[in-house]
Amino acid sequence: MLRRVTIAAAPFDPEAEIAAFRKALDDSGAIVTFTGQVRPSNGGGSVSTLSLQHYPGMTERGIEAMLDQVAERWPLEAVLVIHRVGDMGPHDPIVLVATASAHRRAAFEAADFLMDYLKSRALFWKSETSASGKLWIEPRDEDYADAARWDASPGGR
Amino acid sequence: MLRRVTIAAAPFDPEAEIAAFRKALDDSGAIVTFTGQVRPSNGGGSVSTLSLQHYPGMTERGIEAMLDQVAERWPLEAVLVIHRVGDMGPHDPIVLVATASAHRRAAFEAADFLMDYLKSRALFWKSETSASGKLWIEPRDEDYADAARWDASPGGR
Amino acid sequence: MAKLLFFGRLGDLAGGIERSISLSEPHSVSALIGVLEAGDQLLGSALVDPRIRYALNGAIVDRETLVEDDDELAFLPPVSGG
Amino acid sequence: MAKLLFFGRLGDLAGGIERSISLSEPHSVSALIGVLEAGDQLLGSALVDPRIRYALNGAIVDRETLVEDDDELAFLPPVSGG
Repeated sequence: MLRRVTIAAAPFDPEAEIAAFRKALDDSGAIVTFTGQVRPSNGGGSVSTLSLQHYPGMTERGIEAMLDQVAERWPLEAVLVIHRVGDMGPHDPIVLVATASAHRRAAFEAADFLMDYLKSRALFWKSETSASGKLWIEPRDEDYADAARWDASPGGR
Repeated sequence: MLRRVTIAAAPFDPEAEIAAFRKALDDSGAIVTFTGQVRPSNGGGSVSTLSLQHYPGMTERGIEAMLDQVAERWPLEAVLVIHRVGDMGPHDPIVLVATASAHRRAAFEAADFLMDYLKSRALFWKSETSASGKLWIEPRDEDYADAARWDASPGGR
Repeated sequence: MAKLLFFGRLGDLAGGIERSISLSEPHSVSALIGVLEAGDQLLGSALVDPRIRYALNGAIVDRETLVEDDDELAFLPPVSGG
Repeated sequence: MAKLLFFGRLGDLAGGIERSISLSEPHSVSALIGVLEAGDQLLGSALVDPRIRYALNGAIVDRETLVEDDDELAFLPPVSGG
């Protein structure tokens, strides 16, 4: 399984990354991508800055270990993970996950699985700064529940 | 829900379409895309040409009706469906589905649902021409099973 | 003239996707298939395969539905997209 | 010197992400938190929150694990990415 993990301190272009990812494929018929971007308003007031922090080295090793699991569970030709750190504004891309496989089920499930991991288990810490100050964000209950879906069924859903 | 359905008789550029789709978004934090492309070899011999036929008018109405269901089931900001017809060669894009929502579960499920519909229920007919002749393709058992997942649970999975 | 459309492998059997047929009086889909079968038994038997669906002017119908001159009747074999 | 890392909101409490501490002898994580608590009660109580995990030189450890000089100990509050 081709794999690439990038922790990006600067903005990235999701579509350029997806194009390069797709171009490198040989026998895949199915490509799934997830792009997460900063929402202009997150519930209450408008967000001016979203900040992401990671633990250099340990964060990457955690993602790589998760990709080992992905490689065992799904027959993928390639997987890409790009995750921003640092300060971001509205509509800036935060995360890109891309998966490629012969048929679509594996690509969908693996992308879904990786996003659940990145949202609630990978070593990132997120804060929002708005007019009312700085707020550290924790995963929603739904994020924890989503991640737990995969624990019960080692063969996928 | 913003929606666009295109039956494309000529090649299209998935990443350019995804970029335009994403640029038009306002409050979405989650974008899921599925790109299907021609596999160089589909099981046995190498495929030289894949051909897709549709029923102009009725095919589009079927997809639009499916998008009505999608709009009722999931809180999406936008959805895009592009489906090729005509002759395609290896690695040519066949289909692109893109969905955007505030949070990722809706975007993942709606894209998954639409692909199941497009694979096994939308009015397209697919043939492969290789050295051994022309072969009309039918959905795999897995495609029918995938599509049936959604019938049992009106509220999503 | 009624327009007949043969999609997928049915087009190969019918020797083309489109065919016209003059109907002096309304025919049920079944009766119309009977007419086609008289001219081409292989095509006729393909058209009564239980997996074939029939669309009259863009709406799915059953075999008892009447087809009139100026109607468009499409024969839809199992689909496959994506 | 042992290096201490405070991630997320712990960095705000600690007044910075990184701090150094000289350990003349090995301390358990618990004992080290005790030392920090003596200097800053608010930080100390945040560090014993049951949801805080501890990573010693990049591996998750429990509170009984010994930290030596030259080690890197990170305090990891609940994560949130994506």
